[in-house]
Amino acid sequence: MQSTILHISHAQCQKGGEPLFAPVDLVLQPGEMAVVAGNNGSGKTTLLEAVAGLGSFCQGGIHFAPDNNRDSWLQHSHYIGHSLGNKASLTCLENLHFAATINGIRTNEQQLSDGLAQVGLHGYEYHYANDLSAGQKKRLSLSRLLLLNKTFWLLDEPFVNLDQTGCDWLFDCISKHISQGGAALLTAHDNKRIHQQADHFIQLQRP
Amino acid sequence: MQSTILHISHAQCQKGGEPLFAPVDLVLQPGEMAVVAGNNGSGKTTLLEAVAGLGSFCQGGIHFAPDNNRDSWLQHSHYIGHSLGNKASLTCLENLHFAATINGIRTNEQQLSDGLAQVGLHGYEYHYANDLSAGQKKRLSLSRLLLLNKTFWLLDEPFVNLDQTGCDWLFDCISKHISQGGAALLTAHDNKRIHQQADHFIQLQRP
Amino acid sequence: MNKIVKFYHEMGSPPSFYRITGHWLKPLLILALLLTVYGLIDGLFFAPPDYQQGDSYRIMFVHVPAAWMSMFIYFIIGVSGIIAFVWRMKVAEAVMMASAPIGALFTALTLLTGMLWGKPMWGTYWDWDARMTSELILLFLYIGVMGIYSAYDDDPRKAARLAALVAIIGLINLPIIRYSVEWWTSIHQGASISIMGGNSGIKEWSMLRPLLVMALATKFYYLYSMLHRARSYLLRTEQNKSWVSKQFIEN
Amino acid sequence: MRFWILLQRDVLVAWRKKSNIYQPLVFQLLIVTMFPLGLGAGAQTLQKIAPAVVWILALISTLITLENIFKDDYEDGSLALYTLSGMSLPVAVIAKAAAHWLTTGLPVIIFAPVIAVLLHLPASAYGILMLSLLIATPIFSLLGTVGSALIMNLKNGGMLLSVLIMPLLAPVLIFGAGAVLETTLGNTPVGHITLLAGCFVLSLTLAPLAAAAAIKVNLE
Amino acid sequence: MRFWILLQRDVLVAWRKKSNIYQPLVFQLLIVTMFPLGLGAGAQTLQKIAPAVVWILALISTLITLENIFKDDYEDGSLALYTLSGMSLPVAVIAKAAAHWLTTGLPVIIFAPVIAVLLHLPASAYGILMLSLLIATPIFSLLGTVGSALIMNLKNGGMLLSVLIMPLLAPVLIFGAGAVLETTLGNTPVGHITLLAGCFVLSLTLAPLAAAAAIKVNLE
Ligand code: HEM
Ligand SMILES: Nc1ncnc2c1ncn2[C@@H]1O[C@H](COP(=O)(O)OP(=O)(O)OP(=O)(O)O)[C@@H](O)[C@H]1O
Ligand SMILES: Nc1ncnc2c1ncn2[C@@H]1O[C@H](COP(=O)(O)OP(=O)(O)OP(=O)(O)O)[C@@H](O)[C@H]1O
Ligand SMILES: [Mg+2]
Ligand SMILES: [Mg+2]
Repeated sequence: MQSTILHISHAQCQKGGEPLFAPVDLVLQPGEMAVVAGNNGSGKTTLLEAVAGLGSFCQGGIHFAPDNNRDSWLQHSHYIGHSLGNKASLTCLENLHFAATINGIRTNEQQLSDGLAQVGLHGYEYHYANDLSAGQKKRLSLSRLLLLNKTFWLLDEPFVNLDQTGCDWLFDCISKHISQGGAALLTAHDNKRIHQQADHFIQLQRP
Repeated sequence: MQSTILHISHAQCQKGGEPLFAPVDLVLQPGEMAVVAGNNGSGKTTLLEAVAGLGSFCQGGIHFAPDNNRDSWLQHSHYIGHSLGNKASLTCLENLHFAATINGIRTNEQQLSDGLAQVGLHGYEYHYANDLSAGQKKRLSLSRLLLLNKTFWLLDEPFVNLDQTGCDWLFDCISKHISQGGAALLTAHDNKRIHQQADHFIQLQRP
Repeated sequence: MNKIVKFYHEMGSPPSFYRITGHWLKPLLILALLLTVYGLIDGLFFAPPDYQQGDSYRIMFVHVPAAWMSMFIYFIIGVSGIIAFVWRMKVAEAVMMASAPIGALFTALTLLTGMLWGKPMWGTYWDWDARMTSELILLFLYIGVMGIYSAYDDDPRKAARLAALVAIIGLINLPIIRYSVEWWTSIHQGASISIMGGNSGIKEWSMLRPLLVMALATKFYYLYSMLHRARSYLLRTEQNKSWVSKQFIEN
Repeated sequence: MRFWILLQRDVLVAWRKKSNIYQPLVFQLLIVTMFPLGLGAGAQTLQKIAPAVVWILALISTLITLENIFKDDYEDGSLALYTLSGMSLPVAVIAKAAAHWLTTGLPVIIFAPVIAVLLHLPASAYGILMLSLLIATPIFSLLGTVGSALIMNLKNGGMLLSVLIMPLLAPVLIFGAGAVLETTLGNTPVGHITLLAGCFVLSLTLAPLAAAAAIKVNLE
Repeated sequence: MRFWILLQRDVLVAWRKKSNIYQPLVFQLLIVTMFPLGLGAGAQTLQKIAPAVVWILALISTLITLENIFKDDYEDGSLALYTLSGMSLPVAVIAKAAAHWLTTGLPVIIFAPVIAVLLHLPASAYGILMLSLLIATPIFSLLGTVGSALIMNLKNGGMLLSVLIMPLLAPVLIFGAGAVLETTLGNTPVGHITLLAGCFVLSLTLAPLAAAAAIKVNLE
């Protein structure tokens, strides 16, 4: 993993013409975790999407060191939002295979099966994503994180729909990623533990 | 509220031809709350949908005292599942108005606004449901509960996507409903508090 | 030269565009009205009847200027679309979206008057000749631009950018349509449409005069209506900028 | 009351996206334009095929809107709201069909003369064209609810739906286009119109029951 | 590699729902059978309109599948997967268009002779019918990606899409149906085919750029 650094400087997003939150600043380095908090509707999702590259800022913006290159940022980050990015009519294995290949990673079936087993989807390799339960769908999308080996994880409510073991696993997984020099920017209403672990804590406030 | 009683006797649901969980028994009376727990994919959603009337049992079934009449059960129950039942292109007010009227309840605009204000959607009366954040959408669907005045609440992961205040409010709201002679059957991975409060606790197990 | 550059820059910024064009509205409207009244009276009462078509040709004084405008305005939309898309100029967006309904209106008017004219001339309201068909497709292009804009009404900036994209695509496509349709009918049809054989038919000054006056009148009307719409478009999309609130305090 | 609120909601939803209402018309216009483009022929041939084309267009442009009658409601969960409200299902189906007709059938009827002019349909046939469409479009909507209910939980059911209900619609098309054709030929269309009316009565009584049954099965 | 995996995935998704592939054909078949029903006419008229009808059917049946090229991906979030993977957007667009062509255009071409027989198209025109469809269906798919990218986050964009791309398709239709028509009349179709090929080259170069621009704007 490379030493890219994410600078969010004085950034604001808007919806329907009005800024959602007071300007946000953050410098996120590999090895750090940042949590974005705020009430429902305070703009967490909007902010995360803009950082990921799926939206835009109305004020300020983001900057990636060393070179402010969008492509290299895309190569180092992975976003999992409210819509999970699974194709309903593909099997779990096929979904994961696609995600890996489109990100330029060659895998064999064994690696993919292992990836699924890690998120508790052992035995579901040939199930269609459509036939999974809510929590299993979430697990399938989270399995991408481990395989893709990106530095920056942008996770919008990753704990939602996971059961107790699932939450614990994800928590450990994120901690391990951070300790290995990864970085994460996430939101989580339902997991106070991760709020305490965060190196940076961004509370979105009314502008 | 009437003294209907829900009997679930030796019930099993299936997906893809195989029973999902060991037979379940439950007698739920007004004034009681039951929590269904289980790992991701253990069949909680499937069970709740079958109880609500959106699915079927492969073994055993449900029975409503005093008269085993589907219509009277429908009149006394309300289900909120993973898909929330909001029409994206209607405003919050219109969504709530529709839900009330289709359930045979006459309301005026003031009552509807109050209903929205109770779930923290004051000021969003004329916003389209589509333009709400994930938590706000959840709140909109929860606002139906208060207005419809049904005895049995069937809630699938109602705490998901709600912020801290939202969770507290919903917790109080359910407690109050129970203490006033209502009944609730729900699932909640993310709220251990409500597990402790439950009168009945159903742990779904492999068959 | 400096003045022109300055003017250009001023027209590019919404507040000064709003301020400057505010002075133009009234004269434009008056000119348009006067010319229309004159053109219509001249065309309907003073121009001599056509030796072939009698009086029914007088519909030409509406039809032909409207037809010219329908194409002219699409050109404007395409050009401002390019400016809006490449340089993200708000004023260009405003001009583009303000022009679209007017252009669609003129296109519809052309079609309508053409149809009304076609009945006495060819005994049918509609025939699939090259001009008519390409005019109809032009109407679709207008509807496309307006449709995509109104579909994204919750985000005007995005809507305008997408509409600009559609307008640009249409601009590239317009000559292709024109050519292909012309070529298509010229194979299988011919005689029945030679009536519309270009300006060569109108030689008399007393016939040409009202036509030119009406052409001028429609231009002025377009300018008036477009500026009017563009101004309110800017007010709407910039409503929380300070210059807009100042505008309201002044009035 | 429940009937009205459901009807009202559906019309409102369609109205919100006005494009839903005017775009079937533009779509018709488009295909009408394509015919001469593809034909490359004069008024002669056009006039001959006009009754068939007007009718097939009305059919296609309602056909492509049928899929979503129940599908949208199923996906966003609002189908559960009215099926679990204790409301009589056939009544709900009629409300849905009525809303669908108001937002697609009616515009098609109002717009039909324009299409007829473009295709050189003789003016004498306009009246009967409108009348036959007036009887037939509600049939499309009613039968459409049956098809839509059958496919509501399929991801890509649109085509399947066409296949399911086309055979049901074939008689309607034959009688309807037949009525117009007879008129253009100078014969009386009464027979065809009567048969059309019969189809209407039949579908009004049976379609809601069939659609309700389909919904019940799909929710089981 | 990225190009291939995207293409492969899309073909696989379409293949999973085989109905996606065979139902456009059934749809065509149905409308073709409706034509004689609505016409009430003999082989004479049919033969005249055959080139136009075959072509318009091919067009309509691709038209109604265009909407979902990007919409599905947008809704389930998998669009983010490939737009944020750093893959070149125009390349992604070409992959999507290729997959769309393989799953809708190709079946239509293979099926065209059946429709042609049903409509009494002279056998001499079959070859040129297939050839013209072979050049034109990729154009539909390419232009379709532009339209689909423009409307991907609209709830009911299908109709708007038809309006947007119909003007683009008109020349294709004129040249394509024209080629077939010329052949049935005994003339050479070379001119039409050349122009069609020109349209193909033009859309292959411009459409991916336009679609990529639309996606970018939509994700802003
Ligand atoms: C719906 C039917 C019609 C449509 C859509 C239509 C469309 C047009 C258009 C687009 C033009 C501008 C051409 C150009 O400047 O390049 C035009 C011009 C003209 N039209 Fe029509 N037209 C229709 C019917 C008629 C009829 C029935 C007549 C008279 C017999 C007519 C006579 C003319 C004349 C004299 C011009 C001016 C020619 C010129 O300046 O080049 N049009 N029309
Ligand atoms: N298209 C839109 N038009 C207007 N307002 C919108 C639109 N989309 C979202 N909003 C508003 O933007 C705000 C922020 O939404 P966002 O989804 O970012 O919130 P969030 O912080 O993620 O909330 P949650 O905790 O509920 O997920 C909300 O108040 C919402 O009402
Ligand atoms: N159509 C289907 N075909 C086969 N299996 C299915 C189908 N739909 C769901 N399943 C399986 O049924 C099981 C139960 O699903 P259900 O949604 O009821 O789980 P759940 O307990 O609600 O889980 P979660 O906590 O993740 O919401 C899952 O293991 C899932 O894989
Ligand atoms: Mg959110
Ligand atoms: Mg569940």
